Amino acid sequence: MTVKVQREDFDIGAELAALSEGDTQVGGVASFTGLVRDMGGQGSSMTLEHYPGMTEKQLTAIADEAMQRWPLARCLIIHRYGKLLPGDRIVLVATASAHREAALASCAFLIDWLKTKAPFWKLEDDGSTQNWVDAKASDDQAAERWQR
Amino acid sequence: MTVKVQREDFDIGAELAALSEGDTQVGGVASFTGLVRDMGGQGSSMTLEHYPGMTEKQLTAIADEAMQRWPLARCLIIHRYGKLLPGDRIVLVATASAHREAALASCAFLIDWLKTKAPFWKLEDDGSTQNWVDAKASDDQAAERWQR
Amino acid sequence: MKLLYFAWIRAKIGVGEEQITLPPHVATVGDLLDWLAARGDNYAGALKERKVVKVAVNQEYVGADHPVKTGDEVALFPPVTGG
Amino acid sequence: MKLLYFAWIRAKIGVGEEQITLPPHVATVGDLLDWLAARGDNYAGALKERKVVKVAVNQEYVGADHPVKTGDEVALFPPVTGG
Repeated sequence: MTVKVQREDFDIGAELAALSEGDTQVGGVASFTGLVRDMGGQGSSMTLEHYPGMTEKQLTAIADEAMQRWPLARCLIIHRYGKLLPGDRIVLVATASAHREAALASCAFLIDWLKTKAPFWKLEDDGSTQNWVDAKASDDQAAERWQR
Repeated sequence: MTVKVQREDFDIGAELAALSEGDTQVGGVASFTGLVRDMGGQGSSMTLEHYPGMTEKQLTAIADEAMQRWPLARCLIIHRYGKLLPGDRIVLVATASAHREAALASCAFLIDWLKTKAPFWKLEDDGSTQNWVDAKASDDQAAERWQR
Repeated sequence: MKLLYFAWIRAKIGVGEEQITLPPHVATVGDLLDWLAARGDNYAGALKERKVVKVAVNQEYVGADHPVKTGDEVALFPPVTGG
Repeated sequence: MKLLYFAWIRAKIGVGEEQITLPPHVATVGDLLDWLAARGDNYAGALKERKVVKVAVNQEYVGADHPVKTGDEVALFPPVTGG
């Protein structure tokens, strides 16, 4: 289980390869990469603020939960903070399992829970005005389906 | 939409980067990579046979179906054939969309449909005996949930 | 007509591909399987469990009632196990 | 007690972090929010919509009834929007 909170970009190919490296019982690796969408204006950007310390704790708790719910060999969350530009990677979640169902379901779980539990906040800048992104009701609903 | 049937390995990092390259409306990329699991014996391997021509047609039809069912920016299927060793990559499916739900659901759909519709057959060799892998009832069930 | 066999159906029949002259009474996929099964023990063995034999005509999945004609490419194979 | 503010709550209050001496009558998170809101227009504005203010005590999410004490790290922030 690996959790990284960092300003720098990451290498998806290397990260996904590491997730099955040396474990030939892994039959499938699922991943989700979140990217900054263009807000429309010239010179638009997104700045991610976070709560150092609590962020790592929450992401670790979310990854722990996934490891308990599904038979996973490994589990990875990388989340960036700081100023990002359209097309930049924000987050990578990935899971490795003997079975594809476990890998796919836990990957969806990780991103859904992360969106409602990890202390990150997005400040959008469309090139002229800045705007704190509102939490989405659809994200709460997506996370709710994992409640039990 | 890209479909590749090839003997060679592929570069996941480069393939996933290409899926959102130049399209800043993409907010998420989901992927699933299938790997050869160890069959237990010394020198075990898996050989994938396929039906050249029909394979490409079926994979293209499956990718088309995904593009019609979900609002996807791009969609990728790479499937290898020939002799593979434990830990080797077999298949990569990946989808890019403005929204994570569409990317995640369509990625699961692609691998489920591919498993029941694409003309590939696996011959397992545990180092001493060869065995054609049986189709799984669980794969048929997984594919059935996408029927409509 | 071009016939293609894959996986253990190929292994049991002993060849991967052959050209046949379609007999006049063979009009459907079902007729073709019956005719093939009578060609020898290797064919009979490969096609014994008829419900696990999948058929593609010109690279499209079809059922037993599907017509076959000279010039078609017909493939016989077990349930697929890719992915 | 160490107080931390994030996102638009930080922007409205005007600082990201401050040390306070906990008044004796402030026993819970709810008490703390009431006391903070009375400290000035910037605090009142930031904490106006009480139901969107999330609170973590020592980096764990808590509700309004949760106790607070000297030495705690208390963070106030809007609903999270990562991922």
